[in-house]
Amino acid sequence: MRSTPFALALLLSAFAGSPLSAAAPPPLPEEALPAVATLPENYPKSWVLVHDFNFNAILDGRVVVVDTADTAQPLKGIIRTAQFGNLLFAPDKHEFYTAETFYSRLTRGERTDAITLWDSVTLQPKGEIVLPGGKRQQAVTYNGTFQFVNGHKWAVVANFTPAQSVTVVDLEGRKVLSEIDLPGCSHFYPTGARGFTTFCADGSLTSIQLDDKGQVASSRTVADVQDVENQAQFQNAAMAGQTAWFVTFRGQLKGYDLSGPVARPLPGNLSVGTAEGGQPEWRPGGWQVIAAGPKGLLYVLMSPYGKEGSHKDGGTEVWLIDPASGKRVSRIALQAHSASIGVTNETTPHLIVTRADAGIDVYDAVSGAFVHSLGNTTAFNPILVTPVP
Amino acid sequence: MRSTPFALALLLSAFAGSPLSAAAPPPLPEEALPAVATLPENYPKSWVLVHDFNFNAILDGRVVVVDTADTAQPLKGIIRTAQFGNLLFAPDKHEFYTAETFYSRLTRGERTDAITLWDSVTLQPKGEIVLPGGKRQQAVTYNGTFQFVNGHKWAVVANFTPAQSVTVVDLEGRKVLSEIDLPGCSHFYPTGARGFTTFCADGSLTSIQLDDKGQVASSRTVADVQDVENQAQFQNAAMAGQTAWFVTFRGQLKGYDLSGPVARPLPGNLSVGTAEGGQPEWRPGGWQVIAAGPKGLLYVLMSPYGKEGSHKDGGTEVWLIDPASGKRVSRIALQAHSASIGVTNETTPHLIVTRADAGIDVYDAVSGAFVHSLGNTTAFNPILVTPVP
Amino acid sequence: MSAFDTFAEKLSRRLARGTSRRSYLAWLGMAATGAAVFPVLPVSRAAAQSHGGGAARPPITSGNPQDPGDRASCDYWRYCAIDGFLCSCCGGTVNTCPPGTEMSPITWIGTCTNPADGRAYVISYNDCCGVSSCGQCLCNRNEGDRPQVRPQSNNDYNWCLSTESSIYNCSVAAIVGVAE
Amino acid sequence: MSAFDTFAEKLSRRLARGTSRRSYLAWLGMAATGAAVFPVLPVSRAAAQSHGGGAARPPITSGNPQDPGDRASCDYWRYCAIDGFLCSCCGGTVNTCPPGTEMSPITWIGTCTNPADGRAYVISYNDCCGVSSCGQCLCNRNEGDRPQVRPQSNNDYNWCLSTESSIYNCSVAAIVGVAE
Repeated sequence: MRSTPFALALLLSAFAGSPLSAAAPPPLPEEALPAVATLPENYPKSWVLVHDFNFNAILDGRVVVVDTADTAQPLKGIIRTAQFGNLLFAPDKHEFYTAETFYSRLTRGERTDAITLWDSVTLQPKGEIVLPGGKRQQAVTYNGTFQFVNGHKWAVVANFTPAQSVTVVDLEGRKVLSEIDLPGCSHFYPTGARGFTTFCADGSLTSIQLDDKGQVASSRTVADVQDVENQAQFQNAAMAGQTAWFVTFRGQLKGYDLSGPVARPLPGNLSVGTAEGGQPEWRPGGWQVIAAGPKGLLYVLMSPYGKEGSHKDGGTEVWLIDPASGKRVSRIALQAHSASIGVTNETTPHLIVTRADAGIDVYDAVSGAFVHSLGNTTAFNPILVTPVP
Repeated sequence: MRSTPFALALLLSAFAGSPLSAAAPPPLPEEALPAVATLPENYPKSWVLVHDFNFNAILDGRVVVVDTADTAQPLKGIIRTAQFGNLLFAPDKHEFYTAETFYSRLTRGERTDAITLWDSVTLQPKGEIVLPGGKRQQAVTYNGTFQFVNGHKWAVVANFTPAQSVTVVDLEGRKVLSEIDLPGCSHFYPTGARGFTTFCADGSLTSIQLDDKGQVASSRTVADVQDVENQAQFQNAAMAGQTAWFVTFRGQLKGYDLSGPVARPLPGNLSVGTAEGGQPEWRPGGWQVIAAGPKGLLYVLMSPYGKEGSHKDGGTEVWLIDPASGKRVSRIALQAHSASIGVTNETTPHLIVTRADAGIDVYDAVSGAFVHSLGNTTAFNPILVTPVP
Repeated sequence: MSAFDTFAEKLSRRLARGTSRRSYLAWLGMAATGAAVFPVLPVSRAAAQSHGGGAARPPITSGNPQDPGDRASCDYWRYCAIDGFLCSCCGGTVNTCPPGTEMSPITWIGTCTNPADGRAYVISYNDCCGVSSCGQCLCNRNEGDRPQVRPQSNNDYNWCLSTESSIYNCSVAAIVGVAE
Repeated sequence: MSAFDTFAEKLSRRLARGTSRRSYLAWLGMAATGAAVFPVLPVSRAAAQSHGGGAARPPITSGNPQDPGDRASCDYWRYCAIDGFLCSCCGGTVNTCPPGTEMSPITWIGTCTNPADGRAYVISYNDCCGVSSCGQCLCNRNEGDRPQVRPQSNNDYNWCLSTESSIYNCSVAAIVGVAE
């Protein structure tokens, strides 16, 4: 028995010196073809969806499925989101939905706007709903321009020609239900049983509930929820249950309870607080600058170079605020200048940060400790991070 | 009169200190909108067409029009060449032609192969010829897969399914004329009055002349013009008048007179020669490794790391060979590891070199002196350089 | 806002295709065209790197001391609220689209201070459309930029809208007046 | 060539969709499918850089000492004649296409020497199709590559051919036998 290691060593050495000698092992086996990978029915909670804006070929945008725990093979799959496209994920139905725009000759010719349904296990398309009118809003990727309503049964798609409206789509029935004019209002957040809230240019919000045909059943406006000129809300919200949290350009935190038919602004004067060292001051900065984390904490990406016009310049720290106590509980110094953040729903949650140089870094969301970097291995321009629910 | 400079200085200083004072100059004028640039009817001979393969979005390939003399604004325009597309330029007709492939849903759906006609002054499309069968050859960009025949009146497009054939297109009549099966043969070079030559897998070439309907009028095979296994020709040819020059993997130079109905291999045993310092030996290396320059000289991109499999690895020198004397007349040491070359038709011709890092460098084609670099200002993956005729 | 309105109207007349302007919301929501506004693309200027490969680009200047700066640089004064590829690097100029594109008839407008004469100029950031991403000189600055809830103050929209194709190529920065 | 022919035939049988093979030229020119061959993409490995942004990728290994090396590295032994994005970096593996793609049924075949057992293996470089460029781990090596005049020995073709879509995503490198 003791001789086994020696025999093995002899075999390996014979092998290296004279590989095709009688002592050589059998050749590596033939591998089965064709073979195409699939993804798990239920994605692990270390996975996130990263929207790749792909600046250098915007018409070829994509969302990449990323395992933030796997530094060797973080990229798990690619989902097309063409020409300023958007994506939604319904894990309960194992489906993705993309809202996209196509031209018959890539850059010219006939325009088609459509929602494509994708199987989340195979990433193969399984259906399409054509959107009429060639009016789908195209913009740098926000999460408020394509949203679920009515659970995961329906969706709303923003239109902008620049006339503003919303198209209501029945994802299960694979048909367009209605188009609702919303002059002066933009971005949508699921609200109540079958509705959404949208924010308007005059500083108000409007909550709309739909009937079972997708028509407006009720519409209610709440005035003066934001000061767009001086304290505008970043439009990418952090969802904590049915509460939407926004941070403003100068660091106020604004919560809206969306569980009822009408959005209810939460009382209180929350803010991210201030700090020394600003040049001239600390402000939120980046693209997706707020995320909801464990224990109700809010994470905000902050820049020390805050001033008028700095709001998309990225940040260097993430500040954690407990909206229950109104206190800032910690500050996380980032490894690099960063643009967007998200927090995973793992048992040990992680803060996922997209860097200005397009790398992706992973931190312990509680301690703030740097865990590892995925480097630039998944996306050309990672602009939104959506953790698996 | 002597006081004028002082007055000017006073004015400027008043200006800086109190810009809106009475002494301030009138404001900058309003600028006319809309405004779209056009290109000259006849492109200057410092201009080249650079094919940008765009690896990171191959479906969004393009050709960029580049002024190699303009380091500030070298990029003059972009012409779409989608999905392994190809481009031809007819300066006499002020037209470009692109052979492309499109899908109705960017990456999926219905496939359309088409030739698009573009105005070379406006870069606007002016017509389209749909190619039947969805069989257009897709490959890394070569100049032999889409070629003129019959002057600039017709073109041939390579097909590969992998069945090999060629589609003959009447560019002026905007219609497909014929499809000719060419099993075992690939790439086309205009030959005689209305024909082309193609090279075949058994080492032969075939020259075909077409009748006025685009059908085969004559076909003639010349056997054993190349040893594909041991001395294969790089397939991107250098055209010197109606002579096509090829260099082989190990540095032979092979000329073919294409002025008559059948290609005539030129006699002689030309080569690029040898040199010290090879590891193990100097060989041609890169993508477009040969170009025709002034006084009948041939320019060949050379690598000191030549061996089996090195032929696409790029090179570090350009060697100039005079096929008339059979002598190598000089060696140009390049600034950087480079992939493709071209020589302009300027009065003072320039050698244009695309670098492995995607920059573009300009040299004096006669002296070999480095002139300037355009940097990485025009293309993501510059793969072919076509100087304006 | 009054300077904006004045110039929005002037621009509207210059580019006019009709459409009366009833109220703020109606204009925002329903104008088929108008003095509306904006180009494309976000995030930090740190991301606007070139890909390596050789020499720096020499400056592109106006030759007029009253309009100083390098038009290929994101720091040029007119770009204070731009978002996208600079047309000066793409075959166009600071106020001309590249060949092969179509200029968007309606745009986002910024107000930028010219360091040479100290004036605040109204700058129209028209998108050039119908050719894919230029890929050169990406620049994003946001002085006066506000979220999409106020469209005319937001540069994240793709304003290739009333054009034949909505494919985005690059953005110009044209002087359309002085903010009074 | 004899080893190639043997394995081309084996592969042909495994992936078979019919089509008899009459002569060399007929096969090259007319096979609707067959043991044909090749992926995509040229030029030097020096161009296959990443875009910066953080840590190096840790190696992806087989765990089998007889199949050594990093499958995310262009230097891995099986990649001796590959041309394209490595599927190991794209959601697939060394011999599996990423989710959402379709594997090309016919491929370019290379012969690569395994440094662990010294054997020359026949490697099938199947393209994965229907999703746009992966953009990760670009790799081009050309041992045994010949110009397109000999299709079965050329890796510049896009062999997304008998697939529903010809859009190229990445390439695998699967062992299909030992060169005898």
